[in-house]
Amino acid sequence: MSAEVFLDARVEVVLGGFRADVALARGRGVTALLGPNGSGKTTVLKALAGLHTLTSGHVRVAGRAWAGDVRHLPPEERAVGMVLADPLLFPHLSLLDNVAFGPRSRGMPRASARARAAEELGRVGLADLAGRRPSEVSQGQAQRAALARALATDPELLLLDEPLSALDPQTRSATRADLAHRLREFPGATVLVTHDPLDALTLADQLVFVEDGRVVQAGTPTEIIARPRSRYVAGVVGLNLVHGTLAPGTPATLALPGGGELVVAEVPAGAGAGDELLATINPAAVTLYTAPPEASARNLWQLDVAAVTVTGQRARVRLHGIPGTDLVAEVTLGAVAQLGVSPGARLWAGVKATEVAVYPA
Amino acid sequence: MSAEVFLDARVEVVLGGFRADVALARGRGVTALLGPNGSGKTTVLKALAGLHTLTSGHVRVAGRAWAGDVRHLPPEERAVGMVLADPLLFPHLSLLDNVAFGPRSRGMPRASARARAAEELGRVGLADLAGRRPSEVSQGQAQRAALARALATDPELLLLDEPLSALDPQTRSATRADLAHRLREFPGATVLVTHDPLDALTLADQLVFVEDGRVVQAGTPTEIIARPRSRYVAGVVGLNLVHGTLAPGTPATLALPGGGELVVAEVPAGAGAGDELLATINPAAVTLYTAPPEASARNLWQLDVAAVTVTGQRARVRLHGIPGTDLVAEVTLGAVAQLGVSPGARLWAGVKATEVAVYPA
Amino acid sequence: MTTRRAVARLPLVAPASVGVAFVVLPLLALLIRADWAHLGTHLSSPVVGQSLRLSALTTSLTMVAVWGLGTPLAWLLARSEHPLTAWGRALITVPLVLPPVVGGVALLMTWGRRGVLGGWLESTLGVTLPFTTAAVVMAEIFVAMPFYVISVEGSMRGLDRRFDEIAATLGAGPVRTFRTVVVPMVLPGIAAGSALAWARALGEFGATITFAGSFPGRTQTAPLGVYAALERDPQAAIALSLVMLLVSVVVLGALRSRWLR
Amino acid sequence: MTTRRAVARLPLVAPASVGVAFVVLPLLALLIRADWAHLGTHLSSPVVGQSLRLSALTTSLTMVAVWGLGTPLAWLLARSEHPLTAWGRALITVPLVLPPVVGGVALLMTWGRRGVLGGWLESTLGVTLPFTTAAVVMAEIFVAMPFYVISVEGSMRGLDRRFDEIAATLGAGPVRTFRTVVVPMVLPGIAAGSALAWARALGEFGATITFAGSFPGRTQTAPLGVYAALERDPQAAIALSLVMLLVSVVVLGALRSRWLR
Amino acid sequence: ASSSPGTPAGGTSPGEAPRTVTVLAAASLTDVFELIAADFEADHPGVTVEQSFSASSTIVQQVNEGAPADVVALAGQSSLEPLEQDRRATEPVVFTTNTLELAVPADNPAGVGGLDDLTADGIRLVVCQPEVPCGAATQTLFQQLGISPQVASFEPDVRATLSKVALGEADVGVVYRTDVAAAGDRVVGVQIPPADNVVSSYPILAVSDSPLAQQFIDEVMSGRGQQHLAGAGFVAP
Ligand SMILES: Nc1ncnc2c1ncn2[C@@H]1O[C@H](COP(=O)(O)OP(=O)(O)OP(=O)(O)O)[C@@H](O)[C@H]1O
Ligand SMILES: Nc1ncnc2c1ncn2[C@@H]1O[C@H](COP(=O)(O)OP(=O)(O)OP(=O)(O)O)[C@@H](O)[C@H]1O
Ligand SMILES: [Mg+2]
Ligand SMILES: [Mg+2]
Repeated sequence: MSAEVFLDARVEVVLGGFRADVALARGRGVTALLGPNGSGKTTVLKALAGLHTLTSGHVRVAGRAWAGDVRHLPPEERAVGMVLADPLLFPHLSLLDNVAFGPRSRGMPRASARARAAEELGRVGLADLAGRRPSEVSQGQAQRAALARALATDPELLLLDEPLSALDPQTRSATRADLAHRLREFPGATVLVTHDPLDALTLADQLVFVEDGRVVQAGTPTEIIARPRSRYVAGVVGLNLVHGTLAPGTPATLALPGGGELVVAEVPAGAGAGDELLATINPAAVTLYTAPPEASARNLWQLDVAAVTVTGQRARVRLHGIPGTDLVAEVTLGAVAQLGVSPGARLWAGVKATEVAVYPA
Repeated sequence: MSAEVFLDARVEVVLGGFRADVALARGRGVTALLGPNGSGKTTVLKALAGLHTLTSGHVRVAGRAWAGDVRHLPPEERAVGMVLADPLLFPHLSLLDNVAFGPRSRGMPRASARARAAEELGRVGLADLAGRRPSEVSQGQAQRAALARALATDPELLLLDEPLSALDPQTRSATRADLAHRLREFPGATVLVTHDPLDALTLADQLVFVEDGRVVQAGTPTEIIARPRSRYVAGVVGLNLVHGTLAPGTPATLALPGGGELVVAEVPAGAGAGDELLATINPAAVTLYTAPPEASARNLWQLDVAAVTVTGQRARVRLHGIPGTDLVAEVTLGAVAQLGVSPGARLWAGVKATEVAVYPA
Repeated sequence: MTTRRAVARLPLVAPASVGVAFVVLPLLALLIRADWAHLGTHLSSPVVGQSLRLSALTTSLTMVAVWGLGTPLAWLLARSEHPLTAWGRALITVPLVLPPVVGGVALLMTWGRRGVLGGWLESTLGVTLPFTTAAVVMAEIFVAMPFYVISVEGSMRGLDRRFDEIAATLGAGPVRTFRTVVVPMVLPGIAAGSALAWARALGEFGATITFAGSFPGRTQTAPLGVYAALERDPQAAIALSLVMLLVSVVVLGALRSRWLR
Repeated sequence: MTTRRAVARLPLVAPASVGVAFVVLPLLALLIRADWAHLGTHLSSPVVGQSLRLSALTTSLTMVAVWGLGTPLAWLLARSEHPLTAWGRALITVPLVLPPVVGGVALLMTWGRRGVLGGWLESTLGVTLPFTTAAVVMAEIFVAMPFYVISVEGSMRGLDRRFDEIAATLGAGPVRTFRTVVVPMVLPGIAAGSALAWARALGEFGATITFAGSFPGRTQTAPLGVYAALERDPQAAIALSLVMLLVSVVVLGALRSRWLR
Repeated sequence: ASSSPGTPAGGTSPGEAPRTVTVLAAASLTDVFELIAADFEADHPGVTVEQSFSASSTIVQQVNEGAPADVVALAGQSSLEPLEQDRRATEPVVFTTNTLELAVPADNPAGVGGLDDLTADGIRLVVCQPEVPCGAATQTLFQQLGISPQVASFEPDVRATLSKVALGEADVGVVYRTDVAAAGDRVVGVQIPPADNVVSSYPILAVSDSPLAQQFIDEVMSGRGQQHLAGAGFVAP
């Protein structure tokens, strides 16, 4: 992964009432693009592919101008590969012919195109199924074939729009491994749109978060896990995020915008009263009680249960009531039954000051 | 919830190559029907509704015969209400007219039917949206309207086929609360098909598990959480399940069918060598290592990572390699990064004998 | 770039343009050659009003019959899993191919006084069908219904079966379900099928003149009027055709914009 | 219970049965009244073979033209977002309503010796179209293409746009995408549209007789043959019609079972 | 000659006096029969004449299948043959005759001046198909003359033949004299010498027992009727 800028783009696109304006300057390697529904991720990808015309901005890949002030290469003239959530394999072609479609379209003779396709199918472990129709393979296999198809044209830019989201959890996991493996070999730049933090953390070198058509945070996975800068980003990495103003005096306390406060154990070096700070709380560090406890937790609120979700023997409980923010707590299934955690219930939630991580806003 | 038998059914249905044969004898209240995909849950529900004709068996509700040897009431003559995963509201009717459809079809005059519909909509919190078309409300609201529609005919039997599965997690949680609330008021019997353990645990008095068209386990949620009797049931309640034969000697050891063994701390009173036993292991009690540890875990295997899924800051790791079974471990996201847990990796997994719960098969 | 793009699309645009031209040029020629100066005179002839009124009447009755008979038929075909259904569907398609004049002969053979059913009709009910306005309507139903049934059955087959099932659990029998759920839900398909069937009925000539004759005011519909006028007064025939075109473009256009996607 | 169920469905089954009977009875009457004893004689007349061969030839050529021109047209209509598209679509529908004889007149006014384009064609290229087999094909295209375009456009509009987009990112320009992705994916719709269009072309009479005349072996297609025979020998006409029906049931049946759902 | 739509046809119902008489006539009789019907209605107050004009063969087919008609007037004796005996209520009588004429476009671009030009090179000739009366007469004409000219098209009826000429697609067509007259200034007639010409007889007969049927036939045969026919170019038998 070289450091020189390989993908240099600023795409401004207006679609009806929506406007995206996103700049990306990246070397080779994988960039994950994350953001809430409707934030413009697909729009950016389509603009890079040439499926949307830029309102302004430019796209330059490997030093070649794909789009700019007077230039708009149609998609078929860009060295691009695209995979969407649906495999969208052409149903009338075998997997082999699906993968050979790109090379054929770019002028390769039939025999070489098919040889190339067979090679790509082999790389994603589908050599045996080359002759099958898309309807005769599983969804995971279809998605791997779609990846092979996108890569068979030797694109310089690979665009993946939630490539794993339509797969059931088991298949997703296996396909993620194949994808990771194949991406490691891919020499160009990849932009990967995803909602799944695991995709982002395991596949990408760099994360870019967009909200409402704008970039809100970008950085390596480690940077982002440690210091999410928006509610959405914090949600992706599974943390509670609180925005507050450092109050004067001790213990160090953040004044929350809605009127509450949060006692913290330490503040960033050099922070003074009145500074805007961000604080994260691990959901597992939130303790729930039916009655106010005599405990060491410095922060204690009475809150309403808004929602409960369960994975395995663990439940994530979304609580309402701290002005301006929701708090997520993670408890065992046993605790759910014992505390009577169900939407509408009123509970006490405690957080030790030492469990709050604080950094500048 | 009275104890007398209100719903008494044995439905045998043959569909192409598939055959379901399920008996239910239940009082009023909610029965959850769980099972893997294709196990016949929907088939049973449709048979109860009269949408499939019984090959043999009978359906009696509130002492009235709906189906039997010579009798097959068509659905429109059964006092039944049905809600599927899709709301399936009639798109050309307002919510009010959707809900009034049942009473009207059963002969109620228009004005009373609409009054009744307005009342039902009010009960699910949709009084304000009565005039809207289905396309103008959110999915969660549509599903609540579908519930109101099913209940507006005062059914004796309410059939819910994964009523929450098509909703996104947040909406699902809110809708689950409405459903729970409304079911508490419902005087008849409810059969609820679901894949979601939380639905089963929070909404049902009784769980019935079917696999391949047969009942494999039935009981109250507490009984089932404590002693799942099949791999699927264990999966629903988030536990690892192992089937083994008690080996002679100490420490107490289960011989696993594939050839491995599992050391346990205690065995059920009266169990002797050669007895078939079931054992559960909480995924959180499984520890992962990159190298064989010097630790107290009596059970230690070298296993391959098959799949990883993440919720919040916790990952569930599916491991391959104990003959005849997969083992799920639950670890933190930090551990995932630190141990390099990704599909294909080889790890050591340890389980303390004291963490294994054993009961007769 | 735009020109390059246009060149790339030429192999599509060129044949499509030829296709449009092929259909539109003759219509333009009709317009150009129409005797605009005397259009008023041509159209004020009583034959024009009479035959247009009769066409309006008969095609309306035809559509009522096609809706009443064809919609349940389409629904039963759409939901039937009987192996004979495919045959039923094929039989319904046949009148599409029959030369209309032969269709008229077949209708005479069925409903004429010596026809398979007509004789019985006359002896028991005293009803004779040929040469009546009813015969015109029957001829139009015969040629138009297949278009309707084939088109509507297609949309009905696309209707999610679970809607029927839900309606049944709510207490609606087959007829109520059909009336209150199926028909409202496939209205766009019904509109499309109606447009095709109505257009076919409006243009119907051969079966009508054979089965119903050409009696002004009773069986002489607009196409028969056009045919009759073509010899003596071709300009009147063209004027009448233009009116038919105008009416149908308006009717179809209104339908399309309201119902068709 | 079964009888109760049957009674409940009666209001659907009864009109549907009437509908089927209405279409099928005349066909049965044709079969009953056919002169089976002399069928061989009727069919062995050279006119029969000649006109059937000509119909086979002209409808085949028509389908080639309809495919070649109509498919790109349907695709452009399906994907166009231009406000004029709705107008284009309405114009294409018009020949459905035009009485075929008037359609023939319109074709003469366009391509005839004194037609808008025909005069120019004759003076520069020395080509005269009326009275030729080419004119038969043109008349058939004129009446049949609208059925094809309307039907195929419907299926094409149902095609997921993302397939076009994926094909473009793979390097396929508009024409290649049309050829290798769109057409193969809407083949069932193309088959259905082809069935309608072919049936219409096979039954075409009025426009053909007006634009192309009737000359055995050159412009006298099967329906024209039927019409001619009808004058002197109705039994021969019916025999020829039955052959047309048989051919079309076989062709449509084969298409239906292979392509239509 | 009209009535409100939906009135059932037929003057044959026994008991009451018939109010309508239904006449099926060959298309070439359209104008004349409308005049005759007007006279008839004037003389028979309260009686309506219903007329349908189509090809002679269609008329015969309709009557054979029992369509409710009272009077049938056909072009050409041969058209009568398929009319089943038991449909005939009276013996057919020939009420008029017609002869052939050449029709050329108003500007006569090919300069057709007579029968000789039919065989000239490059002349586009259209005739009626041999199955219909005018076509049969045309074939007889060609046989009598001993010529077999190149024909561009055998049209299904006079109307189609004439419209080819009127639109200028054909240089010449062989049609009935009366059709040339009816077409007005859109075509010009070129006479065929009486010696060469073929005479077609027009038979009329009743196909119901209605007294009005015979009365209508009488009207056609009357001096007034024959005068109308002569005015349109027909020749009394
Ligand atoms: N063709 C269009 N016309 C008008 N608005 C559009 C169009 N396509 C998308 N939008 C709007 O643009 C915004 C961004 O859409 P986009 O699909 O890029 O979001 P996204 O980030 O990919 O969301 P998701 O996570 O749901 O896929 C949305 O508000 C959407 O409604
Ligand atoms: N109409 C049918 N004809 C033949 N087989 C059918 C039919 N309907 C369902 N089946 C089969 O019956 C079995 C049970 O299907 P059913 O829909 O009842 O399963 P389910 O438990 O509801 O599954 P899921 O959780 O996926 O909804 C499946 O194997 C299915 O393929
Ligand atoms: Mg998107
Ligand atoms: Mg199911």
